[in-house]
Parts: sequence; structure tokens; C-alpha cells
Amino acid sequence: MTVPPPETAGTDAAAGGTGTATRGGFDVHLDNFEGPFDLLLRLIAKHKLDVTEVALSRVTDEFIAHIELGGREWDLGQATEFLVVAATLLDLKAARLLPAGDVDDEDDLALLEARDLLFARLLQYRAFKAIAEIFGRWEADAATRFPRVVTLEPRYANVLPEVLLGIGAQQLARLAAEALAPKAPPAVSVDHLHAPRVSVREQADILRRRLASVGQATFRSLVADCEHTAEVVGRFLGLLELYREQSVAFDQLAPLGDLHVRWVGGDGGMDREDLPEIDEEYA
Amino acid sequence: MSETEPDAASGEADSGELRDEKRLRSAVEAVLLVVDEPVSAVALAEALAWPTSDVARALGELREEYDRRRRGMELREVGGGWRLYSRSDFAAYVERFVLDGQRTRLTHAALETLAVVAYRQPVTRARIAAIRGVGVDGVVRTLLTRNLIEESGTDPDTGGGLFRTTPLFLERLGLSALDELPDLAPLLPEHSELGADLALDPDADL
Amino acid sequence: MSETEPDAASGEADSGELRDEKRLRSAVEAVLLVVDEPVSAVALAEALAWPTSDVARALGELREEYDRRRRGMELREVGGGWRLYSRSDFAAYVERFVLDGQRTRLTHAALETLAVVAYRQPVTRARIAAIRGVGVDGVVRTLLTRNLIEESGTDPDTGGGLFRTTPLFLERLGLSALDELPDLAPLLPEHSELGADLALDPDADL
Repeated sequence: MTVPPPETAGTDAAAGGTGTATRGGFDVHLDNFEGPFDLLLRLIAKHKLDVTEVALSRVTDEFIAHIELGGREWDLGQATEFLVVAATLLDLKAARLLPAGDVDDEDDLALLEARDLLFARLLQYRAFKAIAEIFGRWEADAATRFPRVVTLEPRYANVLPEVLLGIGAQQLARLAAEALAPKAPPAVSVDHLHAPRVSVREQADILRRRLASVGQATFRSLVADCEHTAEVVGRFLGLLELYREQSVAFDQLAPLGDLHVRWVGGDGGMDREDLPEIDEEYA
Repeated sequence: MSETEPDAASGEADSGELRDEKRLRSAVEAVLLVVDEPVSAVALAEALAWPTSDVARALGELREEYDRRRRGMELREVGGGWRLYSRSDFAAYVERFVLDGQRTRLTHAALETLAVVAYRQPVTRARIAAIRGVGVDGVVRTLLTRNLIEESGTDPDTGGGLFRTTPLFLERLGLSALDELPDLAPLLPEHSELGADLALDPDADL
Repeated sequence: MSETEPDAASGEADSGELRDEKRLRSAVEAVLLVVDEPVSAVALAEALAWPTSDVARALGELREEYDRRRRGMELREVGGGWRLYSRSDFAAYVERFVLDGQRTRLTHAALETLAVVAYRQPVTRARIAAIRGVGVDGVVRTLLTRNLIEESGTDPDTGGGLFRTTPLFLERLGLSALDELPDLAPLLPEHSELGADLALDPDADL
């Protein structure tokens, strides 16, 4: 069994030398990464570096740049992983930039451990990536052979014992229901963890309307009609936005006491153009 | 009777044409191995981009060779097409093998496919595959063989073959008509239930 | 390379035994022609009422003969059993006659996940995700649906479901058994590669 040497992993299509090459051709979509290890490996391969002597500054900067390119597209799990790797890289980069200090320093040791852990994971990932490439070649090779699968000739089909379903109509219906049920989305949704999305802008508008008419209210009364914690939080953030635009003032007579909100803005003309920033959703 | 292959004598002095003829026979053999329905010499010739007369000769040669050497396969011309069968001399073994296999019970995949056909008939293979999310050729074939489903015309839109359940299927379920199949609606999960299931999944990657 | 059959010289002076061996090969061939999944030498031997060792040898001889003469079929030991395939040389012709047509190739993510499962099985979803550095929920579900991996109990520590590869996985890659997988060790980093300060346990749950 021949196995490519580890060095070829992640770099074998990079013969052209320009850009980041991957299985299946050159990768023009910079945000098309399987994960942080994938990205890191590609960056390292691009700079023809050994993972153990990564030119940290460059790779770190590019890594961060790619995360920014990803924008809001990441799912939660993926984004977390990217951030962990990015944080570790930044740590290492910072350590490099500082003058060499005392190696016995506990922080330095922790940093070394973090580095080693990151690289160990990266190297393990690289090994499996190499295996995946071998699998891909085997699959392609196997796909050129088609197995013989034909209907049993009648003379043999006829000697088969009568087929037993082994289930009744009710079980058959259940099987059909399972098969026909709408398929769960390909990724686990996190929607169920949250109350319906709450828009900070909407909450701010609600507050603006109420405060403009009543002039003053406690925070407690302002959130009395909220159904979810998320709504309370959204309303609080909306309040902060109103404070930032100097439409409200706060009074709190005692620590942890009721928060009194006073309307100090204009007539609450609902000029939404004033609030272009407050359109992020709190979920 | 000589057991020597036709091209054995030529040895390494194979002419290009002879090599091609041999290769053509092998290509024909390769296609015959995978086809389920008898295939005509014309269809083969078209796929192989060879003159039909050459393909027809290759088919004849293959048949003759299988017979002469008493191979395990026979090439038979059935209804204007050619198909490989296992040689009848060995029917006793094949029968024993088929009976040995645990073929009396249907697999889960086959039952699920049968359920889909039962509730969506007449239905194309492609539609079943789309519902089940996997290729269904093998199980459809099994269900056809076991006479639980049958072909019933073609889909006017896609031209794909349509399948429906057979009287044997009803008999096996102890039903007298399709409308006795249990109503599916109460069994289909509500959206909220789906959400609850997901929330309880301890393995969910969150 | 001689194209002469092994038994050509013996002609009509075939010994009984030789005849039997040849007949056994043909009988094996006949059964292989009707199977729709890989079949073990043991199962064949049972149906043919011949010693398994003889059947195993006959299978080897058939494979060798098909390859040597570049027949249209190949006999391969894949996914724990033997099965007839069309020879890869003729893939372009055969493709159009196969109902499922061209199979969709596995994605990069699927291949990577399969690699982890193949080498770490039985393995939890969380562990796969840790090695790949991404959530693997979707791809695990796809692999389950396509029957390339299957559940195999739960992890006693975490209660998470465990996954392992299926025979179909082996078949899909053209492997006969898991022990044909390449050694992972040479692909994992050398101690020296990481520098003396790093004691790397490649098996550690990272």
C-alpha cells in the first residue's frame, strides 16, 4: 500500500505555485474553507512553511483576514473554532513580538502548551486530510467498475420461498411517515434555543413611542409586557441606544433600585433615519 | 474439441485489428455484465461506436466461446436483445445458493421503499430515490423480483417508469384494497415535535 | 504472455480431477452471475458443496484468468466478499447502461469524516468534530443516510452515539477489509518534527 509522504498533504495540487490549490482545483473563493485547520493548513502550504516554524505574523494576519471575509456566514460551532485558533495565533504572534523573556515564566509555558496543542491538532488533521485524499483516489478508481446487479432470473425467483413482510399495515404506514416526513435541515438549527428573534430597533421604537407619550417610566414597567428574556434584553439595548442619541436620561435612587427612565428627546417623531445603526437583531 | 483460444496462435504477433476485435469482445462483455434488460446489437454498436456487423459478430463469438468452454455464463438472444444468464447446467447450485441466502425477509431499506411506493403510487424510481435520499435501484429490483411492486406505465413528464404495488402486496398485508392503508396524516411529525427532538439531542453539535 | 488456457494441452485426456476443477470454476462463475452483493467463499462453498479451500482457489484462478485475458469482467474481493464488476477499462461504455448512472462522488467533507471514522471507530460525533475542527452534524447524517457509516452503541463515558464504517464503505472504496487501510503512523508527525519540547500523543483527545 503506497501512501504519499506527509509533506504532500494539502499541497499536492499546488504545483502551479500561485494561489491556494486544493483537491478539485484552484480555490478562488477565499471563504470556502472546511474549518480553521483547513484554512491554517492552506495558508501554511501557501507560504511553503513547516507548521512548526510558521511565520506567525503573516499567517495570523491572513487567518484573521479570512475570518473577516466570512462575515456573518459562519455557523456558531464553526465560528467558535475559528476564533479559538485565531486567539491562539494572536497569542503566539504577540509573544514573538515581545522581547524574549524568562522562559520559566508561567505565561510562557502556557503559551508553549497552547502552541503545541494547536499544532498537534493541526498535524493530526493533516494526517486525516492525507487519508481523505487517498480515499478520494480509491473512490474514483472504484467508480470505474460497475458491479453486476441484475434481477433474479424468473426460474430462480420462482423457487424463492414466499416473501414475508414481517410487518403489518400500521408499521408500514409508520415507515412511510418516517420516509415522507420533511427532512431536518442539513445543519442543526439553534433557533429552538431562543425565543423568536428580537429586533433592537423595534424595541427602541416601542420605547420611543411610550416614553414620548408618558414622559417617564420605570424600567420595570417598560418591560412588563415582555414575553421572553430576549425581549427584555432587546428592550434594554434599545434603551441604551436611545440614551446614546440623548433621547432619554436615567435616574436610579438606590443601588439595585428601580431604574427611572425620562424622555428628554423631542416629540418622539419616530424619525427612523436617525437610527441607521440599530438594525442588528438580538437573538 | 479444441480448448485453444482463437487468438492464441497469433501470440505476440497480434495484428492491430485482431487486438481491436478482442478488445471489442471484452467491451461487449463488460456492458452485458451490467445490463438487466436484454440489449440489442444496434444499441451496443451505438454505445461502443463500432459497426453493428462487428458487434453482432462479437456477440456470436462470445456466445460460442461460453458454450464451447462451458463457462458459468450463457449469452442468450431474447426478444431481439442479448443478456447474460447463468448456465442452466449449474441451475442446481444456483438454486441452492439463492435458497440459502436469507431472502425470505425484506431488509429495512426494502420495506421503507415499499412503504413509499404504497403511499405515493404510481411513483418513479427517481422520486423514490429523492424521498429516501439514496439510490434505490437494488431495492426496487428486489421488490419487483418478489412481485410486491410492478411497473405501471411511464411518467408523462420525465419518461421514467412508474411503479405501483401488486395484489400480492395487499394480500401480504391482509388488506383487500389500497384505501384500507392507514391514514398517514396522524403519523407525520408536527413541526414543533421536530424542534423538541432536536433540542433533546445531547449529541447535537452546538 | 500466453493466451493458451491452462487446460488446453490436456485436450480430451482431461483427468477427472481437472475436469472437476474446471467445472467448479464454472459453477462459481454461474453463482456469481446472480448475486447482487459481495459473497463470501464460505457461502459459495456451502451452496456448491465443495471444500472452502477449493472454492477460494477457484475464485483466485477466475480473477487471475479474467485479468490476464482482459475480459470484460473483473472478479474482485471487496467489502468482505467476491463480486463481478465490469472492467474499469470499459467504464465509459458501461456507464450509459447503468441505471444509477454516474454516482455522485463523495465531498471533501464526507471523505475527511470517513477517514476519521475509519481509523478511530467506534467514534463519537464530538470526537470527529474535534479532529476535523468543524461541526460534523450534517455530514454524519448524510453518511448515515447513504449507509456508509452506521451507529454502534453509545460511548459509556459521554453517552454520545458511536459510529463505525459499513461494508458498503469498503465496497465504495474498493477495499475488502479495514486492514487494507494504510498505516496512519507515517502520516502523523514525528516527535522531532515538532521539536523536543512537545510530547505529542497522536491518539490523545485533543
